[in-house]
Amino acid sequence: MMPIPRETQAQTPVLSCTDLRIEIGGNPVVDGTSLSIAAGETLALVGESGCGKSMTALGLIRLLPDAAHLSGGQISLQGERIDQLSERQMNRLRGNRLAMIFQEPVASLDPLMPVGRQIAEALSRSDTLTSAEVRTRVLDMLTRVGIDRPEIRARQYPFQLSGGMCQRVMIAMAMIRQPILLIADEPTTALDVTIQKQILELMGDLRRETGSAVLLITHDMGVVSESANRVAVMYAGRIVETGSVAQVFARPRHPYTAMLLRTIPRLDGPRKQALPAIAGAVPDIRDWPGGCRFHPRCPLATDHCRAKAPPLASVGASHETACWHHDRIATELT
Amino acid sequence: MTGSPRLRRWLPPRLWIFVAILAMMVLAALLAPLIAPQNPEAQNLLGRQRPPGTELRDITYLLGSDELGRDLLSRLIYGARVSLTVAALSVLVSGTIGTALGMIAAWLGGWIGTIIMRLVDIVLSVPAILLAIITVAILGPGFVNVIAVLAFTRWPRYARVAYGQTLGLMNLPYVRLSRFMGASTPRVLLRHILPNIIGPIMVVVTLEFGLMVLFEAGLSFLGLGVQPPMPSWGAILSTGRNYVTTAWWIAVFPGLFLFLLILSVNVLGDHVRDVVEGRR
Amino acid sequence: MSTPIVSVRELKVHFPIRSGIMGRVTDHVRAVDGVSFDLMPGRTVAIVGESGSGKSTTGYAVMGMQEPTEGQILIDGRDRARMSRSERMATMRRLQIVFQDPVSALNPRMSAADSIAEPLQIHGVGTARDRRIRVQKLLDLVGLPRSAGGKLPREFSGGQKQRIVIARALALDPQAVICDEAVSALDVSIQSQILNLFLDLQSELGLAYIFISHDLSVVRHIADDILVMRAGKVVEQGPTDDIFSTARHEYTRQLLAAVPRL
Amino acid sequence: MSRFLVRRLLQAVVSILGVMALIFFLQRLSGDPVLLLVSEGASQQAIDALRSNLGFDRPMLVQFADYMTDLARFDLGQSVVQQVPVAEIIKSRLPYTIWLAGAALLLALGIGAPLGVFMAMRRNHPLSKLGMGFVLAGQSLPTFWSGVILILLFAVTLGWLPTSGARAAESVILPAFCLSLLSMATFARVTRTAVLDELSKPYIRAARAKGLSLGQTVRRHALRNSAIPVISIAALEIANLLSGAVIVETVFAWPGLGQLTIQSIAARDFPIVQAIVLLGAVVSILLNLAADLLYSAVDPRIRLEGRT
Amino acid sequence: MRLVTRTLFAALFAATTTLAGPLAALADADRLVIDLVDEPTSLDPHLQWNPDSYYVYRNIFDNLLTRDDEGEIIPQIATEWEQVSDTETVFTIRDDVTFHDGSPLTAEDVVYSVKRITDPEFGSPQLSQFESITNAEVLEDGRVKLTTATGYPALFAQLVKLSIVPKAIVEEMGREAFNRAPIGSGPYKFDSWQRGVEVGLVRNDDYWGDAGPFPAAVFRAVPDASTRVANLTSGASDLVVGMDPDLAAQLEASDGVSPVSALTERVAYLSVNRNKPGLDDPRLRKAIAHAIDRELLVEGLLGGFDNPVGQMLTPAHVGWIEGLEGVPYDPDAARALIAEVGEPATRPFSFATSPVFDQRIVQALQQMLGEVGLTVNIEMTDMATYLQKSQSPPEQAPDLGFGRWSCACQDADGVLYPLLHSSSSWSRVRDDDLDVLLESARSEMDPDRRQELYGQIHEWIAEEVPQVPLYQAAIIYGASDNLEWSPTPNESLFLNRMGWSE
Repeated sequence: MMPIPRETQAQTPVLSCTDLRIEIGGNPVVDGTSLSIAAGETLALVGESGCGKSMTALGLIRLLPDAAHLSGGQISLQGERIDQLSERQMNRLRGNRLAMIFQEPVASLDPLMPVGRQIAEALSRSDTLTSAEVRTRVLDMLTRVGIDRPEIRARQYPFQLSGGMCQRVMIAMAMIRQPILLIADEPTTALDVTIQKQILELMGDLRRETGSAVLLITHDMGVVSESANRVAVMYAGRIVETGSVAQVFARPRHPYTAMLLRTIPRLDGPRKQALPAIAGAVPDIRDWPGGCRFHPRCPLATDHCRAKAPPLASVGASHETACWHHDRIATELT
Repeated sequence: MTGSPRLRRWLPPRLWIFVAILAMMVLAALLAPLIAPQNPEAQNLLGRQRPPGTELRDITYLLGSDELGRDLLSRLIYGARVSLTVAALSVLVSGTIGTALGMIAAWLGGWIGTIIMRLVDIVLSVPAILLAIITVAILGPGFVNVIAVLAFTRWPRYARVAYGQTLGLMNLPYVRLSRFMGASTPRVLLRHILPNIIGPIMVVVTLEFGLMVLFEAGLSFLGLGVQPPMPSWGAILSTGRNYVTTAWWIAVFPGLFLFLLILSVNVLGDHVRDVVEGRR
Repeated sequence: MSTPIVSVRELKVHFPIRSGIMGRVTDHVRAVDGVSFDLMPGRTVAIVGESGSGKSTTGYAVMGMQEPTEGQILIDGRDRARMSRSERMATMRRLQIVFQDPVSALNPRMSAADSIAEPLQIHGVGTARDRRIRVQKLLDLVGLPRSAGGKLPREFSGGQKQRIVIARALALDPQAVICDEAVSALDVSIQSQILNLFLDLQSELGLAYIFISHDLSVVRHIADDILVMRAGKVVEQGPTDDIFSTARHEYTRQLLAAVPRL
Repeated sequence: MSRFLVRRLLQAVVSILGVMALIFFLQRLSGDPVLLLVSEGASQQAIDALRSNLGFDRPMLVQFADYMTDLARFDLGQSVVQQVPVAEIIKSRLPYTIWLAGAALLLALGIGAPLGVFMAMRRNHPLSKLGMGFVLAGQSLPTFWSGVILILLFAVTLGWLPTSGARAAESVILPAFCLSLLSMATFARVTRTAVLDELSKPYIRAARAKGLSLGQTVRRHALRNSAIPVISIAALEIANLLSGAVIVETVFAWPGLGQLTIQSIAARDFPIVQAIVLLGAVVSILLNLAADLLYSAVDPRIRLEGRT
Repeated sequence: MRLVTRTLFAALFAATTTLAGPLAALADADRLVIDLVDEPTSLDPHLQWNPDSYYVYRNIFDNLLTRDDEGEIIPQIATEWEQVSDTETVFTIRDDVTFHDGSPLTAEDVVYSVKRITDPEFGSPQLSQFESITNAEVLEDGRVKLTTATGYPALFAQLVKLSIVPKAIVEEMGREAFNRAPIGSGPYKFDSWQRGVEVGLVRNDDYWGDAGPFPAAVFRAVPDASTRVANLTSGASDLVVGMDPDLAAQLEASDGVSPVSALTERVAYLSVNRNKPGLDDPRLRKAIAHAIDRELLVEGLLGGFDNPVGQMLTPAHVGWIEGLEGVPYDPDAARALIAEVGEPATRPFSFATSPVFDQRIVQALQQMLGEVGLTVNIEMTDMATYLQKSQSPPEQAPDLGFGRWSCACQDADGVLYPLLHSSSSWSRVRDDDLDVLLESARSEMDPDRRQELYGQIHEWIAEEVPQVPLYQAAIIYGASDNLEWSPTPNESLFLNRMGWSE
C-alpha cells in the first residue's frame, strides 16, 4: 500500500467530478458520483460488474457508447470544466492530457495496423514532428514500457504479440504524450497473474517517473490493495465508500465493502469452509432498489435504509461512507 | 396498453405503415374472391385499354382495363394472391431445404458435407436464369413449377447461412455437451442448432421474399412465369410495359404495388436484421 | 482403500501442426504432456496454471471429450479406451462438467427446466413426470426457486445461470464433476456463493471435483490436492497445504508471489 | 494458405466438371435445336439430315465424351446456329459484359458503400434515411420495368442519353445504372453493418482515446477493417450482376453475354450455353480467389499466418 | 476499402481501353438504321432459315428469281426460263452480273448453289424447300437446267429463295470464313459484323440493277420491342421490325413515325388434335370451329391490320379459293354440339403455345372456347419445347395449339401438304383419301385442275376441322416518316426498294 504523496494533497485535483450522472435509455447507470484525483496518486474505483465503474471512466473521458449520455454533473480537469467542451476540443484533450487503456489489450489495437504506427498516431496529430523524430519517440517509448527489440516489435501486428505485450503497447500509446491523468479500465483482468504483476509494476514505475495521476478501474480487491493510494467503492451506480486504501481495508465503514472483503478467499484464511457470502445478486440497472441500494442484501438494513438513501458522509480523515449504520459495522460484520 | 412500449421497441411506429401495406396486400390476396369487383379473367375485346374510371356495360373499371379488356383492379387483387403465394412458397421450400442441408453439411462434415457445399457452389455458379429455363423446359410450365424453379435455384443461399451459423454453434459448450452426452443428431439439430440459427435464416428469408417476387416477375418477362391468363403482378407488369405511353395504367399500377410490396418487405427485413443482430 | 473414481496415467494430448501444400503433419503442439493423478471419491483435485498450460485440455480428456494421444484414463479402475460403447455411456453418467462461461453453456432458446432435464431425456431416465419432479429437486438443491424452471437463460443473472449449469451436471447423479474455471467469470460476491454451493454439494452428495482454475486463492480454499501445470507438464503436485506452505518448484513460487495480497 | 488454395482449386475443377455434365445432359433432355433451325413444313428426311449433320443423332454419352475431349484441347466447339467457333462469339461479347457489369459494380459500390459508411456513422441523420430509402426503392423495381422508364425519361423525352445499344461510351450509363440498382442497397447494407460492427469493437474506443476524431477513426481504422465482409459480398454480387445482366442487356439491347445466354438457351445452341456456364463457373471461382487474395492483402493475419 | 476501389478502377480502365474499338462512334448521317429483333445467325444464305438473317442477306445476294412488290414472280439472275417437260426447266442466266470481288457470276455458280443447298451432307436448314430438285446442270449453250423428281408447280415459288453464291470464292474461303464475310452479287456489300450488335452493309455501286439511295445500312439487334419503339421515336433508328397492333397504336401517337404494315402469306390457325379423347369426335372439333369469332379477334384485338380467313391459306397463296367462308362463328351451334358430345367434352384441354406468339390471341381464343363451355388450359413453353411437343406422335401431342404458318412460297402445297399429309411430322392427320388429294395437287401442272383439287381439300378441312383457320397475319413495321417504302407479303426488307421521302 502506497502512502499518499504529501506535497500534492493541497493542490487543485488533476481531475474531479461532482454529481456525475449517466443514463442509458432513461435508466441511470451512474447516479451522482463524485470523485477527485490528485497529481501522482492512484485512485482505484472498485466494484462488481454493472455497478457503473466503467461508465464513469468513459463518461470522464467523454467516450460513452451511443446509447449512453451524460445527464448531469460537472467534470473538471485541473480546475477547468471539460463536460461542456465540444467534440473537437475533447479530441485535443484526449491522448494529450487525458489518456486511457482498456481491459482487452489485443482487441484494443487495430488488428490491421503495425503497432508502431498505432503508437505514432497518438503523437503525430498535433505536433510538428518529422517522421524520424516520431520514430525515435515511438521506439523510445516502447523501450520504456519494457519491450525488447522495439524496432522489430514496432513493425509487428497485434496478433503477433502476446496479451501482456499488447498491454505494454497500449500503455506506450497512452503515455507517449505524458498525460496528466491515465484512466486504466481493468487493465489486467484478461492477463495471467504473473503478467498482471508486471503490468501493475510498470504502471507504478511510469506514474512515479511522470507524476501522472492514475484512475484504476478494477473489480479485484487484491489489485487495489497492491497498487492504489485511495479507493472508491461503487455499488449500483453510486459510490458507497471512499478513503485511503489503508483505512478502508483495515476498517471498512460500509457493509458492502466489509462483506466484500470477507467473502474473498484469502491465501492466509481457513480452507474448505463456507465463505461468508453476500446473499442475493447485484441488481439489474432497470430495477435498482429505492433508498440505500444495498439494503436488500444488507444484514444491517432497517426501514430507514429502505426509505432513504444515505449520503456520502465523512467518518474520518478523507474517509467517507454512505451508510446510516456505519458505526455498527465494526462490531456486527467483522 | 401495457404491450404498447414493448411493441414500440420491437416495431417502431415509423415502420407501421409498411406493416399496414403488407397486411393489406396479404388481406387482398386472401379475400380476393370476395373483394375483386370482376372476374379477373373475363375479357372484353371491345373494351380494351380503357383508362381508369371508364364505365362500360354496367362495369366500372376503377383502375382501367388491360390489353384484353379485363378489369385491371380485379386482376391486381388476384395477382397479389399469385405473387405472394409464389414468393411465400418458394421461400418456404428453398428455406427448408437449404437450412436442412446447410445444417447437415456442417454437422456431418466429411465427404457428405463437402458434397453438399460443392453442390451449393455449383448451383450458385450457374446463372439462375439458365437453370430456370432448362427446368421449365423439362418440368413443363406452370404455377407449381415456377415455385420449384425458384426453390431449386435459391436454396444454396440458406444452406450457406445455415452452414456458417451451425459451424459457429457446434463448438459452443452446450452443443458439445449435449452431443457428448449421447444426444442423437436430429435432437441436437432440432433442439439446439435450429432454434438458434432461425434468426439469421429469417434475415435471409425476408431478403429473399422480395427477391422472389422480383424473380417471378423476371420469369414472366421472359415468358416462363405462371401460365396465362393467371394474373401475377410480374406478368401484368411485363405485358403492361409495352403500353407505357398509350395505356400507362396497365404498367403503373402493378409496378407501384410491386414496388410497395418489395419496399415494405425490404424495410421490414432490414429491421428484422437489426433486431436479430442486436443493433437496436 | 477404495479405488479412485478417476485415475489418469501419463496422459498426453498432442495436436498436429500441418504445413505445406499436402498438409503433412510437421510437428505437434504438446498441449498435455505426461500428466498423472488420482481422484478419490469425495475429494477435490485442483489443476492450476496460466493460460495455455494444458489444464483445460486435461479436463476434457478426463471427461472423454478429447481423445488422448497417449496414456490411460481409468474410470473406477477400468481403462476407458477398452470400454464398449454402452459402458462408455454409463461412465458418462458418473462424470459431469461445468464450464467457465454459463452463458454459452446454456441453450438460449431452452428453458432452465428443459436444460436441466436434457441429460435425463438423452439417457431415457424416468417418465416425463419423474423428470419434472427431479428437476424441481435439483432446483432446490442448487438454491434456485422452483418457479425458475420455466424461464429462459437470459432472464437469469450470471450466478443463477451457473446454478442451472450445476443442476444440469447433477441431474444424472454423478460421482465426480469437472469444474473448468467454473467461478472465474462470476462477480466476487457471487463467486463465494457458488464456491459455498460446491462445498455443500460435496458434503451432502459426496461428490468429487476436478477443479480447474488459474486463481490460487480459490484453489487453496477448495482443493485437497493440487497439480501445478505449465506448458503441458506438471511442475509440482501434492496436498494443498504443502504446496502453499513449502512450494518446491520455482514456477509455483512465482505464481504465489504474483497473487495480489489483500 | 497455398495448401488451402490448391485444395479449393481442385474442388473447383471438380465442381466445374459437375456443372458442365449437369448442364450438358439437362439441356439435351430439353430437346435439340433442329426443329428451330429448319423451315416450317420441312420433311422428315430434311430434319433427319440436319440432325445427323449436327451430330445430335448420336448417343448422348458419345456426344458428351466428344465434347469433353474437345474441351480438354481448349476447343469450345462451334455454334450450332451461327456455325462459327464459340470462342469467337464469346470473345466478341465478353468485353461488353465486363464493361457493363464493371460499371454497374462501380456505381453500386461507389454509391452504396459510402452511403453505408455514412449510415453507420450518422444513424439518425435524415440524409442517411433518405439515402437508404433511395437504394431500397431502387432495389424494389424489376429491371425490365425501371429500364423502360429510364429509357423513356432520359433517352426519349430528355434526349440526354442513347436509347439502347453500345454505340457510344455513354450508352453504358443507363443500363449500368439500371443494373447497379440491384446491388446498391446490398452494398449499403453490408457496409453499414460491417462499419457498425467495427465501430463497436474495443480498438475503435482505444483509437478515440488517443484523440482521433470519429471521422479520423473511421477513415484510418474502421474502413479497412470492414473491408472483408464488403469484399466477400462484392464477389457474390458480381455473380448476381452477371445474372441480372440477362434482363438488363435484353432491355437495353446491350450486346453482352447476358443477352447471348437467353438467346442461346432459346435457340438450344448448346455449345454456347456450355461455354457461358463454363465461363460463369470459372469467373465465380476466380472471384472467390480474388476475394481470398484481397483478404490477405487487407488482413496481415491471413497474409502472415495463413488463417482463413 | 480504398484498395478495393483502386483495384476496381484499374480493372475498369483496362476494360475501357480495350473497348475503345467497339464503342467508337460511327456517326454517319447517310446510313439507314434498321432495328431487328436479333442479329443474323449466319450470313451464308444456305445455312439458316430465320427472318433476322433473311432480312440482311437478301440484300447481299441475288436470287435466281424474285417477286415484285405485287408478289408476281419476276426475273433476277435468270432472265427467262423455259419449261422443257413436267420435270425439267431451263433458265437463261444474266451475263452482266459480277460478285462484290469483281468476278463474274456464271451458270456454274448457279448450278453450284443449287447443288450446295440440296446436298444432305451440307445440312442446310432449307433443304426441304429444294429437295424436289434432283439435278442441276449447265447446258452447252450456257443455260442452266433444273430437274425435279416429279412435276412440281411450286418450283418457281421456291426458287425465289435460292441465293446464288460464288463457287470459286466459297470453295477457297471455306464455309466458316464465308459465313463471317459473305460475298454476293446483290445491291449491298457486306461491310462489318460486330457480334451481338450490328451488321453493316455498304452500297454496291457496281450493281447491275438499281442499288437504291442509301450509301450504307446498319441492321442492329434490339430484342425488346419497347426499346425498338423508343429507338425509333427518339430518331436512333429509321425502321424497326416486330411491332404488334398495340405498339402500332403507340407509333401512331408519336410524331415523325408511323406503323407500316402489309398482309403476309402467313396464316394463323388453331390446331385441333383429332387423336385425343373427346377431340376424336368430329362434332366437338366442329364446335370448336363454331366457337371462334375471327372478326372479333381481328377487329377487337388486332386493330384491323389482319384479315380473317375461313380456309388454311391466304389470298396471297396459289390455291386460295375466293369466296370460301369455312365454318362460321356460331356459339349456339357450338354449345349444341358440345351438349351432344356430352361427357368427353368436359375434360380440360391443353392448349400449347410459346412466348413467340401473341399471347393476347391465345388468351382470347381460350376465352372464346370457355364461353361455349369448354375448359382450356394454356401451356406456354419456350419455342424449342413447343415445337418438340407439336412434333411428338399425335397421341402425345397437345390437344390444341396455336400456330402461324408461312412456307415463304405463297403456294398451297407449302401449307397444306406438311400440315395434313400423313407422311409429315408436322401433321396430325392420318387419312389416305386426303393423302391422295394432297399428292395429286402437289404435282398437278394444270393450274385450273390444281385449284379444283385444293378446293376439295379446303372442304375436307371445313368438315373434319384438323385446324381452325383464323386470319391472314399482317406484318407491322415501325418506320420514320422520312422513309418511303411499301412492305410486301413475303416479309422481305429490300433496301434498294426503299427511299427517303422529299
